[in-house]
Amino acid sequence: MFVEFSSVLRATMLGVQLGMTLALVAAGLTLIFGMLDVINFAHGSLYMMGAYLGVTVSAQFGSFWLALLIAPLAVGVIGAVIEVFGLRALYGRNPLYHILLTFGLAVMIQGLVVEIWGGQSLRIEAPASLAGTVQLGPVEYPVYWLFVLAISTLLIAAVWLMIDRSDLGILMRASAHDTEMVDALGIDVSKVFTGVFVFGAVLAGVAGVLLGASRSVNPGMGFGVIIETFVIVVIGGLGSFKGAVYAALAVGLVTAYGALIAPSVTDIFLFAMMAVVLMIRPNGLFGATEAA
Amino acid sequence: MSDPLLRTDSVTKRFGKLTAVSDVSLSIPEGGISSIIGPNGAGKTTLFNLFTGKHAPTEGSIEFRGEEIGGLSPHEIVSRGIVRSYQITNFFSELSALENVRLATQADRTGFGPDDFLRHHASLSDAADEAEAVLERVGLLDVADQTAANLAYGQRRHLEIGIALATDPDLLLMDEPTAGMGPEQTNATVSLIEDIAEDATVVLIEHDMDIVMNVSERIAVMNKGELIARGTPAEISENEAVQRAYLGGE
Amino acid sequence: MSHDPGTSTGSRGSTNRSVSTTSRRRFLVSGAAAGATALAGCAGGGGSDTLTVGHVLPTSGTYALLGESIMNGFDLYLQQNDGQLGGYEVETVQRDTAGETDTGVTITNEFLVQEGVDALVGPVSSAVAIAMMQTVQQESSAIWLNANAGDYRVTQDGCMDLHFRTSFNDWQTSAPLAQWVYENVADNVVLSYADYAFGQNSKNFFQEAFEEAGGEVVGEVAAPLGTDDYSPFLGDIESSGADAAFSFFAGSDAVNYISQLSDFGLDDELTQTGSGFLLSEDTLPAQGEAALGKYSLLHYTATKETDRNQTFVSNYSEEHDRQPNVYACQGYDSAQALDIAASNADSTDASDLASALSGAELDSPRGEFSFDPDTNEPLQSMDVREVVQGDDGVENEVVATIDDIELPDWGCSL
Amino acid sequence: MSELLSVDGIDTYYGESHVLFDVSLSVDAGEVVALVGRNGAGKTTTLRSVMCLTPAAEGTIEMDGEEIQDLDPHDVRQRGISWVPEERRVFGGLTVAENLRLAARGGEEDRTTQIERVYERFPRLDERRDQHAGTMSGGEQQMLAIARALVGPETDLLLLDEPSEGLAPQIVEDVADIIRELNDEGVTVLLVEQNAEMALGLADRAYVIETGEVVHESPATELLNDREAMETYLGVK
Amino acid sequence: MSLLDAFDPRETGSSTDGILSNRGRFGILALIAALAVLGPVASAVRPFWLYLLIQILVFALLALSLDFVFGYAGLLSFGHAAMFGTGGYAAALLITHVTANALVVLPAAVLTGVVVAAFIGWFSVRARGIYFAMLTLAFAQIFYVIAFADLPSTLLGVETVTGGDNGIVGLATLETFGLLDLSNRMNYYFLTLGLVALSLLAIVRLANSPFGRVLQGVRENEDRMAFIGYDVRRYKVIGFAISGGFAGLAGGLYVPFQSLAQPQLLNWTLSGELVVMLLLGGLGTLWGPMLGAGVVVLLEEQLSGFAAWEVILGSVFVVVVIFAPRGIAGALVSLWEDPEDAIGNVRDALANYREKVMK
Repeated sequence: MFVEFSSVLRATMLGVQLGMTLALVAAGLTLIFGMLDVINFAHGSLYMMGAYLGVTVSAQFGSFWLALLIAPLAVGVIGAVIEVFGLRALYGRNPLYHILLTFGLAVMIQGLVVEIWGGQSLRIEAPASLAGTVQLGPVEYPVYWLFVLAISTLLIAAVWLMIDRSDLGILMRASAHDTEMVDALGIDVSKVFTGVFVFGAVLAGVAGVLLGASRSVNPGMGFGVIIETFVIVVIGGLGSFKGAVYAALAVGLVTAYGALIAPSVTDIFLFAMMAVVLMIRPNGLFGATEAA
Repeated sequence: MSDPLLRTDSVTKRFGKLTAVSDVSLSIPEGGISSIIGPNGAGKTTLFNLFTGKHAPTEGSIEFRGEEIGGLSPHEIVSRGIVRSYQITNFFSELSALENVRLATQADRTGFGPDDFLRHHASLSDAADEAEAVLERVGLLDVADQTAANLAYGQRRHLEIGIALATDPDLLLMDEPTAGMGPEQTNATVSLIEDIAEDATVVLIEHDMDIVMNVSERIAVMNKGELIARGTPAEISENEAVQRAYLGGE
Repeated sequence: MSHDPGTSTGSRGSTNRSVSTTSRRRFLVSGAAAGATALAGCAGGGGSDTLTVGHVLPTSGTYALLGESIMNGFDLYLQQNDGQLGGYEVETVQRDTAGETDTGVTITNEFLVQEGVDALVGPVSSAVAIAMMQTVQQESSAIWLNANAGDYRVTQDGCMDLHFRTSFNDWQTSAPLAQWVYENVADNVVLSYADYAFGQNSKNFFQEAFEEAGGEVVGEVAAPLGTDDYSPFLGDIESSGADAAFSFFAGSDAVNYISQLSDFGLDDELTQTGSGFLLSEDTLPAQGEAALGKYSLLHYTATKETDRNQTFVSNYSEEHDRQPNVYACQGYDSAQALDIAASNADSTDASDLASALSGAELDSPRGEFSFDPDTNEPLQSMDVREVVQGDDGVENEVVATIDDIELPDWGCSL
Repeated sequence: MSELLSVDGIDTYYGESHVLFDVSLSVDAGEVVALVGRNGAGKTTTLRSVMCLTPAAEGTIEMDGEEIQDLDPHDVRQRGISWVPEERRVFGGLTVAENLRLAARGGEEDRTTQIERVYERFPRLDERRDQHAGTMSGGEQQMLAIARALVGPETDLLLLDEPSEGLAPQIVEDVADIIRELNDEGVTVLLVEQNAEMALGLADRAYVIETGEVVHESPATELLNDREAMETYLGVK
Repeated sequence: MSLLDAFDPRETGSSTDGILSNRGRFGILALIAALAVLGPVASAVRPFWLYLLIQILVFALLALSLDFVFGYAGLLSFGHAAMFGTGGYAAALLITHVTANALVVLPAAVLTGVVVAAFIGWFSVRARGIYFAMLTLAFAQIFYVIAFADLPSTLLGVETVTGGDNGIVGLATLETFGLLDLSNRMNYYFLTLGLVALSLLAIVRLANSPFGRVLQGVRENEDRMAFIGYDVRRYKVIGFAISGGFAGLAGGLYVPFQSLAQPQLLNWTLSGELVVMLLLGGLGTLWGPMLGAGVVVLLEEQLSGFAAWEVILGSVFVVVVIFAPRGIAGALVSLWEDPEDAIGNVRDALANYREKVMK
C-alpha cells in the first residue's frame, strides 16, 4: 500500500506523542513493580482520575492550566490513600494478591466515576491560547498536540534526569534493587513506597489531563490503558524506567503506524512485538537478569 | 590408561567481559574421588555449571564418555549420568524430605506415557523404596516426613546430597559438601562421600584442605579461571604455584 | 461486540471493548426508576391484570446514559398514564446488561423463564439484540420492543412477529441522507466509520444510496472501534480530496473523531455529514464548537419545533432536569407502543399484543410513525440537522425533513 | 565499661521455622565482640534480629538502655546501629558516590562532610567515586559496604556479617585492619564470622552459637586457646 | 473400591503429599451430591436459578482448569480466556457447519483448548513469572483480535467465520444421538455437573500422578528439577495444554448453552476475572477457586440490585484480600478447624491491618 509522506510524518508525530504520554502512565507502574512486585491494575484508574478531575477543575475554574496543576496533585492524594490503606497491608505477602486488591480498586473506581460523572463522554476544554494549527512541512498539525508532545517529552526528560542524577533518583534506584538494605541504612522505605506510588500517580494524572483535552474522557479509559501500559512495562523490563520510555516510544509508533497499514490488527503487532522481545530477552529490554 | 570419563578441551566461559573459566583442559578418569580447589572466584563453580548444562561453554568442548555434552540442556546431561549437589541448599523446601528425594528417583521412571498421568504417584513404589534407601544412606530416614524447610542445617546438606544421589549418577559433582559442618557431621559426610565413590565417580569442590588431601586421588587447582596445577595430593601440596595462589594477593 | 449508535467505547484499539470488566452477568431487581409508579418486579409477575415489562438495558458502564434515558422515557409515559398501559397495571423489572452480549442473553432468559415478562424493552446494543433473537423466538412468550438496537439483520435473519423496533434501523440513519448530501452538499464523499458491524452497515447503505443518486465515493477509511487518536486516519481522509465526508462514529469515538477533525483543521476543507449518532445530545457537550456546521441524520431531534415534541421536552425536562435525547424518545415510544398493543389486544398474550401492534400508528414526539406490517420496522421521516450555536452550547437544528422513505424489507415478510 | 547492646532471651522464626532459641548476649561500649559458629547456626539471624529485619518474636533487645526490638530497621539505624550484611549488598547499579550519598544524612554540607570523611579513610573508594559498585572487586565492595555503614547517623555499634567471606587472604587482612582502626576510634563492633581465627584475633570477647543457641561465652583469646572448644564448636583443628 | 478411593487410592495422609485431605475429598463428593439435588429443587422454586447454576458450574470448571496450572504448577496464566473462547468458537463452528452432536462437539472443544494452549505454552514457557503471565495474555489478546476482526474470513475469502463483533449466534442445542434431550435445561445441568465432577476427579488425579508431582516440583524449584533430570519446559507445556483442554471443555459447554460465541469470551478481562476468582477463592486448593467462581458469579448477579454495585463488588475484593489472606477457602478452613476463634481471627486481622497501615 502506498502511504504518503505527510501521513508518515503525521503518524510519527502522533507515535512520539503517544509514546511520551504512555511513558508518563507507565513510569509509575514500572517503578512500583521494581520495588514491590506489585502488579497494579488500578494504575489505569489513576490516569482516568486525572482526566475526570481535570474535567471538573477546568469546568469549575475555567482554566486548563489550573486543571493541569490541581488534578494531578489530587490524583497523587488518591494514590497515597490507595498505597497507605490498601497496598501497605499486603506487603510481605505473595505479590499475586496485589492483583486481587488492585483489580478490586479498579472496579470500584470505575463504578465511582460513573456515579459521579455519569457514563457519557466528556472532554477537557483545551486552552484557547493553544487553539489552531501550525504548518509543519506538508502537515498541518494542531498546536495543542504539539504542546502535549513537548510537555510530555520535557516531563519524561525531567524524570529521567531526576532518576539518573538526583538524590531521590538514587533512592528510587536503590530501592528497586534492594529495599531491605535501604531500610537498614536508616531510610523509611515505607515512605519511599508511598512517595514513589504518589509520584507515579501524579505522572499518570498529568497524562490524564493532557490527553483529556485531545481525547474523550470516559469510564472505560482506565481499564483501556492498562493492557497497553503492561505491554510497555514488560517490554522495557519490569522496574526499569529507561526501558519503559523506550518501550513506550516503540508502542506509540507501532500504534500510529499500525493505523496507517492495518488498523484492525494493530494490536496484533503490539502483542507480537512483546512476544518477540520476550523470546529474545525473557526479562524485557532492561529487566534485571537473574544472577548466574 | 583407559578413556577418561569426563574430558574438557580448552573450555572457556566468558560472561560479557569477564572470563570466568579460561582454556581449561582436564580429564577425569572413571572411579574414585577427584577434587577441584582454588580460591574464591577461581571459576570452580562455573566449571560445574558448564558440566551440568547451566551454561554453555563459550569455546572448547566437554566430552562425557567420549560424547560432546557442552551446551546440552541440564536434563539431557542428567540423563547421561552427570549430576551435581549444591553449595547452598537448593531443594523443594515446601515438600517433605522423602518427596524431595522421590522426585529425583522418579525422574528416570516417568515420561509422558498414559500411566504417568493417570496413576497415583505413590504407586511408583520402587521409586519410593529407592528414595527411602537413599534417605537411609544419607542418614535422614527418621526425618523422611518432615518438610525440608524445617530440617536442621546438617540435615539439609545431606538432603541436598541425597537428591543428587537419587538420580543414580555415574558422575557426581559436589560443591562444598561439608561447608559449615561440625567435625562429627563432617566425618559423617566424608564417609558418605567415600561410600558414594564406591560405585560412582565423584568430583569435589572443597575448601577444607584436610578433607581434600585425605580423600582425593587427584586434585586440580584453579586460579582466576585457569587451571594452574594437577596432580596427586602429594604433588599438589609441594606445588609452588598453588602456594602462591593461596597465599599471594589478588 | 457491537454497540449501537450512541454507545461509546472508552479506549483505543480492540483490546478493550469492555468498559466494565466484571460484568458478565448483571442482575438488578430494581424499584421503578425515579418518579415511576411501578414497583419492583417479583416472581410470578405477569398475571392477567398486570403487564410485566422487562428492561434489558445497561445501567452501568459507558452505556449507562443510554439505558437510563430509555427507562426515563418509558417511565415518563407510564407516569402520564397513571402507571397503566392499555388498562393493565404495569410491573417493571430491570437488569443491567452493561452492554455485554453474554449478559444480555442471560437476562433475556431470566426475564422470559423466570419473571414471565409480557414485554421486553431494549437492548441498546445490536450484538445483544442479535444474540437475544433465538431465546425470544424459542420462548415466544413476550413482545419485544426494540428500543435502540438498529442492526438490520434482526429483521433480515430474525423476521420475528414479536419484534418491533420502536427506534430505527441502521439503513434509516444512513441511506436517506445520501440523496440530500448529493443534492445539497457535494457529489463526492469520503466514507469514514468505526470498523464494526454497525459502522460497516451504515457505510454500505450510504454508499449504495449515494452511488445510486449519482455521487462518487472517493475514499474509505475504517478506524477500529474505540480509536483514541484519529490523526493517521485524518490523513487518508484529507488526501482523498473529497468535498464531503459521511461518517459513522458514536459515543466517545464520535467525540474523538469530530474534535480531532476540527483540531487538524480538516473541517475547513470538507463538509462533514453523518449518521445522527455522530452529533447527538450525548456527544455534543464534549464536542463543543468542533461540531458546528456539521450535518447528521436522525429520526428524533430534541429541538424540533412541533407542539408534540415541545410538550414532551418540557414534561421530560421537568421530570429529569435535562433535555430528552433520542433514547428517551425511543423509551417513551416503547411504552406508547405497548399501551396501544395492550389496549387493542385487551390481552397480555405475546402474540395477541404483536398482532395488535402490527401496522399500528404512533403519535410520537419524533413525529407520527407506523410499524411496517411486513417487517415491524418503523416507517418514519428523518431529520437532517445542522449543529449550530445555541443558548447553552451547541445544539442540533433541523434543516430538512425527509418524508415518505421507503424501507427495504430484507426479505422479511410477516 | 557500660553496656551498649543487650540481647535478652530472644526467639526468632523464619515463617514456621524456629531459628533462634533464647539467645542472650551483650556488647559493651568500645568492645569488639565476635559471634562465631558454623553455617546455619543462627549468627546472621542474630544480627538481623538486632537490626529488626527479622524481628524477634520473644525477648528484648536494648540499645543504650532503650528497648528497640519493636522498631523498624530504619529507626534502629537512627539509634546508632549500623549493619554490614553478608555478601555486602552494595547497590551494584549505583556508583560508589551514589552508594554513599544514599546513606548520608542531614543537609548538603553535613552529607558532604560525612562522605569526605570516609573517602579519607578509604582512598581506594575515593579513586573510584564514579565507578559502578557492581563492577568492583570483592574487597573493594566490602570496603564500600563498611564505608556506607559509617556515613549517615553516628555509628556507635557496627554489626559486621562475614566481612571476610569470599576474599583473598591478603584482603582479609586489610579488612581486619579496618575493623581494628574503627574500634580504636571508638566504634563498638559485633562481628559475625565463619573465619573464626580472624574473628577471634580481633575480638575482645566471643560467643559461640550452635543451632540457634548460645553455647559458649568467653574472652576471645581464651576460646582461641581452647583447642577442644575450637574443634567441637567450630571444627578448627 | 469406594467412590472416595477413586479420587486417590493410595493417599498416605501426609499433609504435604496430597492435594486434598480425605476430609476435603469427602466434602467435595458431598457438594457434588448436594448440587445434584439442588438443581431440581432450585429449578422448582425459581427456574432461572438452574440457569445460574449452570453458569456457575461452567466458570467453576474454568477456574479449576486455571488453578491446576496457576495455583498448583505455578504457571501464572493471564490468558486462559484464549482456551475457553477458542473451545467455545470451535463448538459454535461445528454446530453451525457440521454437527451438534455433543460427542463430537465437546471432544473437539477439548482438543481445541489443548492445541491452543500447547501453542501459547510453547512460546510462553521461555519466560518466567510475570513475563510468562504477560506472554499468555498477549497471545490470548491476539486470538481476541482475530475473532473480533474476523481475520479467518479475510484469509479464507469467505463472508464470515467468527462473525466479527456480533459473534456466532443462534446456535442449535447440543444433541446426543437422541439419548439425552439437552434442550431440556435440567438435562443440560446434569450433563454439566457430571462433566465438572469428572474434570475435578481427573485433575485431582492428575495432581497426584507422577506427572502432577513433577509439576509441583517445578513450582517449588524449577531449576533444580532440570538438574535432577526433568525436561522442565516440556512438562510445563504439557501441563498448560492439559489445563487448556479443561478450559476448552468449559467453553464447549458454555457456548451451546448460551447459543452464542462472541469475542468477549476471549478478552483479557475474562482472564483477569478468572485470576480474581482464584485469588478470592484460595489459590492452589482447586476447590477454593471453584468456590471463588461461584461467589463472583453470584455476587455480580445479586449485587447489581444496588445502585453503585461495582463499588460494592470492588470493595468485596479489597476486603477479602486484606482480611482473608488465604482467600475464602482459607477463611473457611480456619473457621472449620477452630470455629470458636473466629472472632479472635477477625480481631487479629484488624489489629494486623492497623499496625501495617499506621507504620
